[in-house]
Formats: sequence, structure tokens, C-alpha cells
Amino acid sequence: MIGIEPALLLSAAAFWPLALAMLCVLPKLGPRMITALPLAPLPALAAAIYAPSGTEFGLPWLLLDGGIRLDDTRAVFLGGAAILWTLAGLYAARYLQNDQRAAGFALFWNLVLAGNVGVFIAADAATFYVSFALVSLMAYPLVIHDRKPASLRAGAVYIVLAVIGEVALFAAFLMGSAAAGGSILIADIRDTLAGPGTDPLILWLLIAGLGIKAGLMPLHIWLPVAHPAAPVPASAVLSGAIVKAGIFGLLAFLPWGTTWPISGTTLALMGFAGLFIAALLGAAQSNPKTVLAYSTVSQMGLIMGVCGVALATGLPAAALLPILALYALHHGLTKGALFLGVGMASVWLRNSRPFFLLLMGALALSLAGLPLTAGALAKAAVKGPAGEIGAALIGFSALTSGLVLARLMFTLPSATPDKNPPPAMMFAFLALVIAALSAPFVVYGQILGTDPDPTADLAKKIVEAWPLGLAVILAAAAAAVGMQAPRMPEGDLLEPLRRTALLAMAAFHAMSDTKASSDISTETDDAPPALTNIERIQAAFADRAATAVAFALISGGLFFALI
Amino acid sequence: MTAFLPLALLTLPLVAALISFALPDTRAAWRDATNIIFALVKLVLVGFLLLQAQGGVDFEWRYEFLPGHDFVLRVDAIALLFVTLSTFLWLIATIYAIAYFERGPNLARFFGFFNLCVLSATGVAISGTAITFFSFYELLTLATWPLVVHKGDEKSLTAGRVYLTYTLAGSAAFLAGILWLKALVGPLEFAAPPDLSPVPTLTLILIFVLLIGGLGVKAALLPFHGWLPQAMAAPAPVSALLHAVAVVKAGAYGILRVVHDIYGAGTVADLGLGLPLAFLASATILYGSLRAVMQNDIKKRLAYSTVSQVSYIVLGASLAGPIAAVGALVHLVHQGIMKITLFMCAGALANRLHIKAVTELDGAGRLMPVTMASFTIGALGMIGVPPVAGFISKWYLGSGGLEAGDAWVIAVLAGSSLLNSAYFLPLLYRAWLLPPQGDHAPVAELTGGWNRMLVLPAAVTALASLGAGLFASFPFSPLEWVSLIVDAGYLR
Amino acid sequence: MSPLDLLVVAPLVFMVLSLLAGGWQRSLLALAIATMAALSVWLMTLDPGTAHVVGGWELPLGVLLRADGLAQMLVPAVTLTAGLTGLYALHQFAPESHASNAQTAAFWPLYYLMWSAANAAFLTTDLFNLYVTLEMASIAAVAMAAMGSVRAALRYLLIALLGSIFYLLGVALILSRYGTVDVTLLAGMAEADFATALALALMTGGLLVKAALFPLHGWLPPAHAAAPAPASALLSGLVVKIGFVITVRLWFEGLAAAATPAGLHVLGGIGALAILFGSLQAIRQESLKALVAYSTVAQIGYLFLAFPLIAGAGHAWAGLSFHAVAHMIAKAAMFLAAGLMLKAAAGPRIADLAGLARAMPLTVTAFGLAAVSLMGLPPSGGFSAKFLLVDAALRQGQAIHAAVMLIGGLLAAVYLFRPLAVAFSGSETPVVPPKAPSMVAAPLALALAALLLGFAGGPLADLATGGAPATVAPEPLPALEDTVETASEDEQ
Amino acid sequence: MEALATGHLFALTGAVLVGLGLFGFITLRHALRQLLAVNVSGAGVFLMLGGLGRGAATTDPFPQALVITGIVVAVALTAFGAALILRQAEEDHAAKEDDERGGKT
Amino acid sequence: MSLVFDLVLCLMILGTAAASLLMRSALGGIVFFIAFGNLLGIAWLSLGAVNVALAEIAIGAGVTGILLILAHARLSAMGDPVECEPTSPWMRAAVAVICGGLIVLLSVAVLSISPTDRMGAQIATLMPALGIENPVTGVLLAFRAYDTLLETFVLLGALVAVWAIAPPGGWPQRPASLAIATPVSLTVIGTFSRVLLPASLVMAAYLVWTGSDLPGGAFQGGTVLAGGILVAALGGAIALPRADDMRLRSVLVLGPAMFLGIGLGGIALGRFLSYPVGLEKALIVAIEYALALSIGATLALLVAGKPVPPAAVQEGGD
Repeated sequence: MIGIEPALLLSAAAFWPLALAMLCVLPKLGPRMITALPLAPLPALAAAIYAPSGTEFGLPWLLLDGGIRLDDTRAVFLGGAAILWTLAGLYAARYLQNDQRAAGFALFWNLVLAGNVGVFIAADAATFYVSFALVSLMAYPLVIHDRKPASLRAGAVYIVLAVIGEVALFAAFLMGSAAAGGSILIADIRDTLAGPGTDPLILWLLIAGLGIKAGLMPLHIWLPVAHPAAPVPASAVLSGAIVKAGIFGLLAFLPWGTTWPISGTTLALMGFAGLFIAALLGAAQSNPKTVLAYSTVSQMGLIMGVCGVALATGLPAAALLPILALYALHHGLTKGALFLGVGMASVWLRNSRPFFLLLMGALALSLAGLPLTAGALAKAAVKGPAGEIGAALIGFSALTSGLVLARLMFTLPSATPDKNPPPAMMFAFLALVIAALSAPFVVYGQILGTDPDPTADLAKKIVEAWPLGLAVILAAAAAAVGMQAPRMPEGDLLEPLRRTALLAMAAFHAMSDTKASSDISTETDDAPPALTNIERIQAAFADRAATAVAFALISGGLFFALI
Repeated sequence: MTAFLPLALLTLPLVAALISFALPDTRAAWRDATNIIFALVKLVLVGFLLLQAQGGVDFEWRYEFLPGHDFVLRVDAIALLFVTLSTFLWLIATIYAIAYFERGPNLARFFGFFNLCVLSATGVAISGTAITFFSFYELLTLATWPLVVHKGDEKSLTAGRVYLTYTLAGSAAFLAGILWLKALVGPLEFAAPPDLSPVPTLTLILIFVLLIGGLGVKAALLPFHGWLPQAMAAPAPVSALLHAVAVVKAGAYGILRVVHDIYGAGTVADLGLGLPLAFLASATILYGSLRAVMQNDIKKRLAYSTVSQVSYIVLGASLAGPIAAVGALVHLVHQGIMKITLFMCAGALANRLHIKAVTELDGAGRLMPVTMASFTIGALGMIGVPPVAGFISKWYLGSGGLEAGDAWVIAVLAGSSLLNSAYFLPLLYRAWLLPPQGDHAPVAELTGGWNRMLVLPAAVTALASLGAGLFASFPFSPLEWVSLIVDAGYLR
Repeated sequence: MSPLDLLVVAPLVFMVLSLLAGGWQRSLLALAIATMAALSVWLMTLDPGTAHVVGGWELPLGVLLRADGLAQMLVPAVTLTAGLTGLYALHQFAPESHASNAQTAAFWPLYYLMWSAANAAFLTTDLFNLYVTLEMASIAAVAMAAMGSVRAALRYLLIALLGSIFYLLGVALILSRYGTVDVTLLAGMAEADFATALALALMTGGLLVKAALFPLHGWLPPAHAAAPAPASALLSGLVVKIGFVITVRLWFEGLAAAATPAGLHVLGGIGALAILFGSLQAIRQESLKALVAYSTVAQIGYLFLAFPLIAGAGHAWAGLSFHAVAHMIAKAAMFLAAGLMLKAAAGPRIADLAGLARAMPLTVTAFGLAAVSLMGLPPSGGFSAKFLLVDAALRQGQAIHAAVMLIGGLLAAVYLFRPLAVAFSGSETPVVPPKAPSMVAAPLALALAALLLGFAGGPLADLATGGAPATVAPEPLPALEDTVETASEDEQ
Repeated sequence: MEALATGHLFALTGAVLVGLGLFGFITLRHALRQLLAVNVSGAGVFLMLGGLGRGAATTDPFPQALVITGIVVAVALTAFGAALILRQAEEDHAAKEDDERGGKT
Repeated sequence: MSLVFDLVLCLMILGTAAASLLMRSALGGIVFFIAFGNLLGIAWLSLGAVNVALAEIAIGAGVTGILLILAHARLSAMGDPVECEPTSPWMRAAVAVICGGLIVLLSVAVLSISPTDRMGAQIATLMPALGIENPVTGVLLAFRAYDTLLETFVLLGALVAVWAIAPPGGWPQRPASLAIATPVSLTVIGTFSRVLLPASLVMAAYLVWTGSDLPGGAFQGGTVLAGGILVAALGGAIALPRADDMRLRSVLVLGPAMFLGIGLGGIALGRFLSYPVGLEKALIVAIEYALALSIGATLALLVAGKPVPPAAVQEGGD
């Protein structure tokens, strides 16, 4: 990559997908652009790998005089996302090759990608906000891609919460920027928030706005319905990369280094609650993609729980960000691979199914934190900033994670075609599995500064992995006795909420209808009632004698006025 | 020579109007050509003025039209902002209108008044004194009335009556206000606020109420907004130009002028008037949005949306401080291009697919994809979705509110954004995601002269609103221009 | 040689010629218009206050003719109005027209007689001579009214006779008291004694009948509404102004010494009532011409409402003169346009005008432009006039006067837009009989003139104040503190 | 002195005539008689002019001339008034006859 | 003695005036009005205003009286009894209060002014320049010639106005006949009228001629002429001309036109309506003759009324 300016590379990361998106609009070229999807994240990947930390590039004409930059944390997020997008793109290129809405898919895929990349490299709040909006809103068409009623319903929930999140974020940024004396640089805003006298409202708006995207309990309700609704590759990026936009936002904006006992604790509680509850809810699902989506909520709950602890204890950024970045990378790739795997399950050749299940099991176990896996590496790292209680909780969460992933294994479809899956899909899946299982090891040193040592204290780790073992045993036992998992509706709270909303809307419409009709009656004023006396009035004035009398009176009046 | 450039700005539409009136319908092609050519020429002239104004050159033409009362046309930076907007949109709307009506009846009249409307809007923009402003403001009322009643049916006539009732009453209040104030402090030039110190506070407040009340009618401030939804009876190009540029903007622009040029933002704040006005604007924003949610007629929904959106400008004007002023001014432009996009699209849908109600919108995206794409961009902009221009306005308005210490503004903006979503997103949903109801064939939007002229203007403005947001920091972008104005010490 | 007497004599010559030359009305009119136009221009170039006695017989015996600012404005306006109305009448009262032959033959001598009477009344300062000119005008006016309705004309004649008698009664008292009937001499002699006050009251009463000020207006609407259009135009435009101008000459020049503020306020109050009453009645009319006639009743109110404002700060005098001129021209335009519209319409009612905006756009435009001036909307002579008057009222702290004028403008909008709205309504274009170009051009030209007056406000106001009597406030703006005080007192 | 008294006497008579004429104008409800009443008032005005112009030996010729002018103007208008009254009566008459004719058929 | 006479005269004037207004019968009122006019003439004589007295009797009483009687007769012929609806006593009382108040005010004003001959002296100094003796004529035709000029146009205008209301088919015919068509009276009046017309011409000429020095003048002369014409027409001796008769038109405009022409001629000498030195009297007399002719014709036609359709000419005499 010698000879390419890093800054240009960085900007290409965002603009290249946008350029591709424009091509998708062209009537002839559009449907074919689906095959170009794997090309879209390549500049981002290159930037994550080659551009040095601290690369900055101003975009003075764009938005509010914004800019982009790259540092280590950002590079991890960017790189992980780029890998996932590339491989998912490859998968999608084949998966949706003959789809009738391929052009649209490609268009929004590229747009979301651009937004996702933009979120990770935005140097200022405006660029971040724009990118975030791109991610949030343009993902909607991906969610409802198949136009099935369920998808549309899921999309509706998604878009409503996304808009609310946008608005909360908008308010937070405005207030943050105002507090920072009008500067919109993320660094300035964060430093200001870390200073004294910050309104906790800003914090909560940030948490709410970003938390929605990241599936923070109880704002997560859209996630378990939306992610599964999308086509497989879209689900992969949604769960793998796009939720990370929210996480990244939290990492980028929250005021690390100062203690926020109440806010921090609350966030921690919500996060850890999500970690467990979502996993349990996920274990009660029957659709593998839904199970995975709940797992995502659970995993993101873990990250946000750690964030909460860090906020409550005033942990400095340097001690937190790299670790969480690593965990995010691990989760993103693994979850992406799992989603692709769900897609592969129905096309995998019958005779090599065990190999497939092996791969899936490895991914699941890695995610649950089986010692020696990449997941264990990330989980071990994350226990550091999580504090004692947090670490304990994380350790115990392996049980719930294990259960939900076990549930996944049981729900995987088992259609058995007799021809090989398309090589592109195959390649994408396998590559992603490899990346998921190896990437944390590869970048560990670069991120945390120390070499990974997965074998250290192995025995202790194994002992500490008892919840996972328990989970496996429980799952096996359940399978053995043929016990059915309890059934929970997708999106848990969503259905009651939906019913309430429907009722409210019906009431509202009834109200607005009456309003509208009364409106009409008030705004079209009737002609004033005809005055029957007009003629008489006119006649009175027209009468000569009356005029003469009036004349005399007026003259008299004038005379007396003059005297 | 330079003193007459402002006059030239007015003369061009006047001549276009006269030619339009004069040419019979059999010469429609000539009329169309005239309109487009004049709009182009004016655009060039405005471009020249922009370059000059950037160098700090102001053009002024002054004429004592009555003893002690000067008629002043001044092309300064803030005027150019509005002039540029109206000129650009004039061209767009003209092209659109030509295609919209094709070769319908009574078009000589329509285009004549259309041009007069533009003349008035330009005049409002470049007025240098309160009384000059009033003259053009009234002319605007008069020039738009024939457009509102253009169709001549009962609905249009009612709308015209309501329109006049509201606006003329408002004008009278405004006139009373400026004359009263003028009687107390002398001529009211839009240059530096006059010394108001000798005037009793109560009088000042009363006059302010008269002025704002008068202008608030056109700006559709609560509770004077009632005419606007009714005026929807007018043909689409009229709604487009009326709502985007001409009438409501004149009111909002006038409020800006009153607050910043006649009273001065400081005085307004000292008198304790800024906050009530801001509250009123906020109430209008929320009320308009709420009402918009309830409408089934697309144009009415857009109209209530306008009620809401224009009050953003008022809100920005009422908050003391340069950032809010930037927000107000920039929203003047942004709302203009976004709303004209929406109305042109709505008109195109009604014209080609006979879609008038929200419930009929199903599948419109498949039948007229380009139009609906433009509509979508406009709608997203209205919601404040970045990077469409509306986001920039809201950003500055919110920052301005915080700068002024009025954090509740954020809540208003947030609430309004949510409501905007509530009334725009279902439209997009129906248009893009639901199957078409009738048996309409897709419209060949880009083939055939009329179709193209009907569809492309909206696409252009949609792209413009996208560009205005995306390239907000580009020199000559609305935001940059506004910042130039504010940096130059204006509106402080 | 002077235009002062020629302006009176020339129309009389044409009257004689018209009685002798049966079928040559066309060339006669052309000659008359050319002559009168030249003389009017000449008049305007004279220094304000230029005067001479007729025949060289000195005052107090002789008759003084004088060109003051008011006359220099009104006489050219008369030339314009009468000339263009004549062009219109040329077709209505052509030998081949449908009008009865008697009217065709009689119209032209009466027309010239009225023209002469108007000029004579505006130019002379002699109270007895004014009596004769009043009667010249009455004869011509009643005869023209009789062409429409004999009953209305008879009513008009008797009331006018009574008014004349009482005017003459006042003249008799003045002559006996002071030994002169010349206004300029009286200005130096008059005292505020019993006889003078009674004379002023009686003369004013008589003149108010002629000027049709409410509640002495009863004769006007039926007469003006029934007369043929050109006659109505002259009646409403010229004739009522004669009574008004004489009143002005009495109150502000000749007998200014006796004109107490209380008296001025009584007139102002009646004027205010006239505005409100006339407007409300106009709103309720079903027939177009009756509406326009009642509009005259209302507009006359403005002229008298201004009386208490003349002596104070501001430019009420200029406003007054302006209003007289603007109303003359605009009302004539409106009557002529209404005449054409009614010829094409199915009936005399406003509701019968449907669709005329399409069938006769130029005529409806003329009506609309005239309406703009009458409503006092900018840019127009009516606006300038009302503006100056409202301005003066506010500067003198007369908020009620200002409010009445503004409300009057609104009410005018209410009643004048009604026929316009109907003209714009409907979807069918009625077939209208072809009209001579000059018939269409006359109201349009008049309406445009009324509009253009608004642009010539400065020079015309200078002209009006140039020869204004000494009682009219000289214009240096009073010190700021003073006005503020008055205003604040008014507030409290 | 006597001249003074004579002058005042006729002037006062004129004043009363004016009042009488006005009274007649208001109370008489027929145009022809109102026309007559106006003439009475007018005569009163003329008489006032003459009376107040009565000098010791002569009467001022100036008001005399004005009165003559006034009389001629008055007769002109009266004649026109009478013509109008007749014309209106003809119209009413014709309308009535039309009505009757219409009623018969 | 004279004062007593004047007092009685005034009371009679007031009485006849009151009678003319208060009588129920319209015709009676008109008759009293004519008497009132004649008494007024005497009053003017008593005031030493012979010119006015002549004018009042000839025009104020004479012509106006004929006009009113003729109108009454024609109204009666159409079935209009010229009756007034009675007004309520309360109304009459109220109006009486108003009019009484007016009278009181006027009286106070009148008494506050002392009667004098204000301009006689000034006029007397100017009269020699005119070469005529009658100061009233001087005022009418020189000092206030402008008033008089306009006044002649009022008269002419009134005639045109009467023409304007000619009924359909009446234009440009003759006025309704004045002839009283009873066979007996026809001969008497007919003969009388044939004599009277030339006599009135002569008398008019005389009145005008003396008018320059003695009481008299164009208006009085013109009225006499009109009377002659009317009587002649009444007797059927002459037929009144058609309205479009160019000879008639010429006569009608002769006076005003000559007045105008001489006035405009004055412009050549400097001023409108200024007479060249030395020619004053000649021009004034010329104007007066022309005026008298025109006034005579105009007044006669005014009395006769509007042109009517030929068929109605005969009916009019009923």
C-alpha cells in the first residue's frame, strides 16, 4: 500500500461504498451490483490494517466542517466490521444473486456499510450522527427485504425505535456540543463531559440513543424480531457489525475517567440484566436466527454492563477501550459466522453435516467462553475492568450463554440437499469461521500490548468454566429426555406493547376523526344570515325628508361644536 | 448602475408577468419559453450579486415615495439569501408548473400572477425599510389570491376568502404596528435598530404584539394558521411556491426582520418578549405536527407540516444569539427546498396517478419511483434525518437554544422530529412497501417531455436539499452563507 | 393668458359645439381630451398659489381663480378621469348604440358641463361662484343619474337643492358679515363669532349633502348604482369631490378661524361612522353597482375622518389630497369595469358574474387593480393616502382614527373581493359580446393610473402641500419627546 | 336707523322663510310640494341677502346681482325637477297600466 | 310709515308662504306661492332693488308658477292627485322645533350683522369705465361676468337635462303641446297670443336696452320673451320646435356662445372676460341681447318640458 496516502485511504473507506451505492440506482447496472458487494468494504479493511493510528483527515466542506480519524480502538472496530462485511458480502452476492430486489438490497447494503464505517471513523459528532443515521435508517430496508408481514411488523418496530434513538442522540449531541463551547469534535465533547458540572441528562440521552442500537435491555425489543427478519447475510452484519455502532458510540462518547456512581451502576444493572434475561429468553425460542439475536442482546448486555461498572468506578479509557474493542471484535466475527452458519445449515451437504455441526459448536463454545478459545481470551480480558462482581457475573453467564447456544444447535434446520453449497457461500462461511476463531489471537497483542497466553492458569480457567459445563450437561440431558424448551414469543415484551399501542392508536384515530370533522365545521364559516332590515335601513336613509332632518341635526351639531 | 440592480431584480419578473398576461393561450409555447428564460436571467443576475455581496458590496436603491418615507431596496447578504432561494425555486417551479398544467385553460393569468408572486417575494426580501416590506408583503397577498382561487370551484373560493380574511387582517395589524412605532421613533430602516429607549415599555410590547401578530398570520403561527391548510385548494405548483417560498416565508422573514432589525434581539430579550414568542413558536411546531398526523389528505398533511416547520424559523428568531439566528436563516432556505420538493411530488402524484389521500398512496413508489425517491429525501429532511438539510437547521436551532440557555428547545425539536416521523414515515411505508391498489401502470417518468418536466424539478430540489446538508460547509452553501451574514455582525 | 380660466371655459366651448355638431362626438372628444390634457400639464407647471382675478376686476368684487396644490392635483385627475370615461362613453353613447337617442344626444353636453363644473369648483376661491359651479355639477349629475333611474335622480335633485339652499344661506351670512365671499380675503378677516359659526355650520351641512357623507348619503347609492357606467364613474369620481373640496376650503382656509377642534372632531367622527356604515352596507349588497356605490359612501368617510388630523403632526393634508385623487380615479375605473362586467353578465347581481375573469380578463383586472387602491393596499394611490393619514393619526396619538381607517381597509377588502371571487369562480367561460378596445382600455388605464399614483407619492405630496393653506401643519417633525409624550398619554 | 330696521326686518323675514321652507320640505311628502318648499327657502335666502345689503339710501348692487343669478339658477333646477317629477309619474303610470293589463289577462 | 308698510308686507309674505306650504290642496299651495312671489317682488321694490323685483316677479313667481301649475295639471291628468300622506302630529311638532331652532339661530345671526351697502361705493367708482349706468348690470356682466357666464350654462344644462329624460320614442320630437284645445278659447287666446308674441319681443328688447342704464337686463328681457313664446304656444299660434332643430339649437347657444366668444376674445387683450377699453358697453349690450334671446328660448322650452312621442303631443293638452 505504499504510495497511498493513509488519509485518502480512510476517506475512501467511507466514500467507496457510497459510490457503489450510487451505481446501484442505475436501472441496468443496479441488480448486478449485488456481485460487487464484497468489494465495498475493502478500502475500510485496508485502512484498518495499513493506516497508522492517529491518521486524520478533515472534510471541511462536508456537513458541519467535519473530519475523520483513526486510532487503535477505531481500527479494531473498523477492521472487524470490514472483515465481516466483506465475507457477508461475498455470501450475499451468491445468496441473493437471483433475488428480484437485488438492486435495492445492494443499494442499502452499501449505504449501511458506508454509515457503519463512518460511525467508526467519525472525528466529529455531526459525521458520527450522519453515519449513525445512515446505519439505523438504511438498515430498515434490509430488515424488511422479503416484505413478509412479519418482516414488515419487525421493520415497523425497528424504525420507530431507531427514530427515537436518533432523536435522543441528536439532543445529546446538541447539548454536548453546547457544553463543549460549540465544538463538535468527539474528543472535545467527551473531555467536556468528563469535566465537572456535566448534566447527567446528556449521559442518559447518549445511553438511550446508543443503547437502543446496541440492544440495551429494555430497549432491545426490536432486535430479536428485526435481526432474524433480514436475509441471512444482512442478519450477520446487523448482529455482528451494526450493533457495534452503538457500542462504539458509547465507548467514544461516555466520559471515562470520572466516576458516575448512579449512572454507572444503573447502566451496569441494565447491561447485566440483559446478559442473563436475554439469554434465557433466547433459549426459549425456536427460530435459530431469533436465538442468535437474543444471544446478541445478551452479549451486548455484557459489554454495556462492563461499561456501567467502568463508569461507576471511574475507570480510565485506556484501561477499558482496547479490551472492549477486542470483545466486540470477537463477538462480531463469531456472531456473523453463526448467522451465516444458520444460512448454511439448510444447504450443507448431508454427508459432511457433522463437520458443519463441529464448526458451529466451536463457534458457539468460543462465544460462551470455552477455555483456550478466542472467546475465552476475550472474556478473560473483559473481566478485568468488570470488577469483582462483574467478573463473577460474567463467569456465571457462561451458563446462560451455553444454554442459548445449545438451543441454537438444536434449532438448526437440517434440510439436506445433495449438492454442494455454492462455493462462494461456502468460502465466506469458512473464512469467517476461521477469522472468528483466530482474530482475537492475532490482534490481541497489538491491542492490549501483551501477548495472549491462553494456556496460563489453564486449570483455574477450566474450573471456572463450570457454568459452561453445567450448561452443556443440562442441554444434553434435556435433549436426552426429549424435554421441550419453553416457548416465548419473539420479542418478549413486544406483543403486549403492540397491543397497547394498537389500542392507543385506535383511540387516537377515533379522536382525530372527530377532530377533523369538527375542524371542517369550524373552518368553513357559513354566510352570515341575511339581514332582513337592509332595505328598511337603506330606505330610511334614502328618504328625502329624513335626509333633511339629518342635515338639520348635523348642521346644528356642527354649529354647537363651533361655538 | 449598481443602484439599479435591485430594481432589475424586480423588473425581470414584472416583465415576465406582463408578457404572460399578454400572450394568448395559443402562444403557450412562447409563454413557457419567456418564463423560463426570465427565470434563468434572474438566476444569473442573482449569481452576480452573490459574488459582489460576498465582497461586502451592498446595492441600494432609494426613493422617497411619500414625504418622510423612503422606499428602499437594499440587496445585502441576508436579502440575497432569500432572493437566491426564491429565484432558484422560481425556475424550478416554473418548469414544474408548465408540465403540471400542460396546455390547460387560464394559464396566461396563472403565469402572470405567478410571476407577480415572485416579484413580491423578491421585493419582500430586498426591502430596506419596514414600509417597503409592507408594500411587497401586501402585494404578495394580492398576487397569490388569484392563484389560490385559480380553479374557481367552491372550495377554492372558500379558501381564497379565508386566506384573504386572515392575511389582510394580519397586514392591517402589521401596518398599524409599523406606523405606530414609526410615529414614535422615526423611519424604520432594516439597518440598525432605532433607539427605542424613549418609548414606554408597555407601548413597545403592544407594538411588538401587533407586528408579530400581523406577520404571524402569514407565517402561520398559532392561532393564525387556519388559512394555510385551506389554501391547499390551490393547484400544486402554487402550493409548492406558496408554502416553500413565498407567503409563509415572507411572514417568517418579516419576524426575523422585526426581531433583529427593528427591535434588536437584545431589546426583545430585555422586554421579555423573546421567550413568549419562542413558546408560541414551539407550540405551533408541536401543534402543527400533531395536526399533520391526523390528516389523510396528502397536501393537507404537508400544509400542517409547513405550519410546524415554518415556526422553526420563528423559534430561531426569537432565541437571542447568533447560533439560533443561523438556524433560523438556514432553515428558511432548507425548509424551502425540502417543502417545495414534497409539494411538487404530491402534485405529480395527484396529477399522474390521481393520488390525493394518504390511504391511496400504496405502491406509488413502484409506479413513480423517481418522484417517490425525491419525496422520500424531502420527507427525511423534514424529519431531520442527516445528511439531508433539515438536520443542519435543527442542529443550529438546538445549539442556539442551548446557547441562549433554553434547553427545553431541545425537547421541542426532539418531540417535533418524532412527530414528523410519525406523519412522514407511514407515507413512505405505504408508497414503497405496499402493493398498488388500482390498476395503474407505472408512469414513464423519464420519457416524454411533460413527464420529465414534472418529475425532474422535484428530483433537482431533492438533490439540492441533500447537497445543502451534505455539503453544508461548502462555500456558498446556505449554511456558509448564513454564517457569513452572522459573522459580518448581522443579527447579533 | 392662463390655464386657470381656460380649464373652465374650454369644456363649455365643447358643450356648445356638442350641441351644434350632432354626429361628430368622436372628433370633438379627441380634441377636448387633447386640449384639456395640455391645459392640465400647463396647470401643473404653475407655481403653487398662482392666481388671478377674472376679467381684471379686483377683489372683493371680482372672482379669483387660483392654482393651489389641491387644485393642481385634482384638476389633472379630473382630466384623466373625465377623458378616459369619455372614451368609454363614446361607445355607450354612440348614435348606433342601444342607449335611447335622447340620452345619446344629451350625454355629451352634460358631460362637458360636468367637466367644466369640476374644474371650476377646484380652481375658484369665490364662495358664490362655488355655488354656481355646485349647481352646474348638480344639473349634470342629476341628469346623468336620471338616465338610469328617474326616481333616484329625483331624490338626488331635491336633496341637492336643499343642500344648495343651505350652502347659499351660509354664503349670504358670510357676505353680509364680511362684505366679501372670497376665501383668500376671508382667511384674513374671519372671526369666530356667532354668525360665522352658524354660516360655517350651515354651509358645511349643505356641502355634506353634496359630498354624500353619512348619514346624508341616502341619495347616493340608488343614483350611482342605477346610472349608466360612465355616468356613475363621473358621479362618484368627480361630483362628490366638489362638495368635499369646498368644505376643505372653508374649514382650513376661509373660515379656519371659526373651525374649532370640537367641530373638526365632529366631522372626523361622522367620517369614521361613514367608513364603518358604508363598508358594512357594501358588504351586504347583492348588486354589483350598489356595492361600488356604497363603497363610495365609505371612502368619502376617509376624507372627513382626516379633518381633525390636518393641523397636527404628519402629512394628513397630503394624505387628504391624495385620497381625493386616488379615490376619484380608482372609483371611476371600478364603475367603468363594473359596467362592462354587468353588460356581459347574466344579471345585475354579484352572483351573476361567475366566470367573467376568464371571459374578460382585462376588465376584471381593471376592477381588481381599482379594488387594490380602494382597499388601500400597496402599491397604489389609495395606499399612499391611507398610509399618510394613518401615520398622521398615530403621530398625533389618535389611535381610534387609525384603527377605523385600518378596519375600513379590511372591510373594503371584504366587500371588494367578493365580486372578484365570483368572477374567478365557475368552470365555464361565458360568451361575452365583443367590446370596443377603448371601452376595455379606459377602466384599465384608470386603474393603472391609480396604481401608479402610489409610485409618485413624493412629488405629489410636495405638490399638495405646496399651496396648502396656512392652517395646515408645516412639516418639520415635532421633537421626538413630544410625540412620545402624546403617545404615552394616549396609552394611559 | 330706519334703513337698518328695514334691512333687518326683511332679513328676519327671510330667516323665517328659510325655516318654513325646511319645515315644508320635511313634512310634505310629495316631490312637487317639496320642490315648492325649496323655492320658498330659496326666496328666504335671497331676501336675507337683500335685507342685509340694505344701505342707508340704496341696496348694495352686489348682492342684488347675486340674487338675480340665484333666481335664474333656481328656476333652472326647478324646471328640471318638475320635468323629473312628471317623468317619474309617467313611468309609474305606465307600470300601473301594465299591471292592470297583466291582471286582466 | 314705510316701516309699518314693510312690516305688513313681511307678514303677508310669511302668511302666503305658510299657506302655500301648509294647505292641503297642492294647487292652492301653488297659487299661494305665486302670490308669495309677487309679494316678494314688492318687498324687493321696497328694498330699492328694482332689478331683483323684476326678476322675482317674472321668474320667481311667473315662470316658476307656470311651471308648477303645468306640472300639477299634467300630474292630475295622469291620475296623481298630488296629495301628501299626512305626517303624524308628533313628527310635525318635532320638525317644528327643529325649524324653529333654525329660525332662532338665523335670527340671532341676522341681528348680529348690521345691514349696509358694502360695495355700492366701490362699484360706483368702477361703473364709469363700463359706460353703463345700472350697477347691477355692471356686476352681472362685468365684475361678476364669470358667475353669469356659468349661470347661463346652468340654464342651458337644465334644458339638456330635461331632454335627457325624454321618454322612449320622444327624441328628438317636440314638447307636449300646451294648446288649450277648447274651440271658444282657442279663438280668443289664439288671437291674443298672435299679438302677444311680437309684443313680448319688443318689450324684451326694451328691457334689455334699458337694462344697461336702468333696471332691467337680459334675464328680465329673456323672461318676457319666454312668456310671449309660451302664451303663443298655449294659444296654438306657434308650434314648439323639435329638439334637434338646428335653428333652435343655434338660438339656444347663441347667448352663451357669444358670451364665451367675447370672453375668449378678451384673452387676446390679456385676460379672459376683460372688455377692450371703449367697447365695454357695446359688447355688454351685444351679450345681453344674445343672452336674452337664448334665455327666452331656453326658459320657454324648460316650461314646456321634455320632448314626447308625436302621438302624445295631442294627448298632452287634455
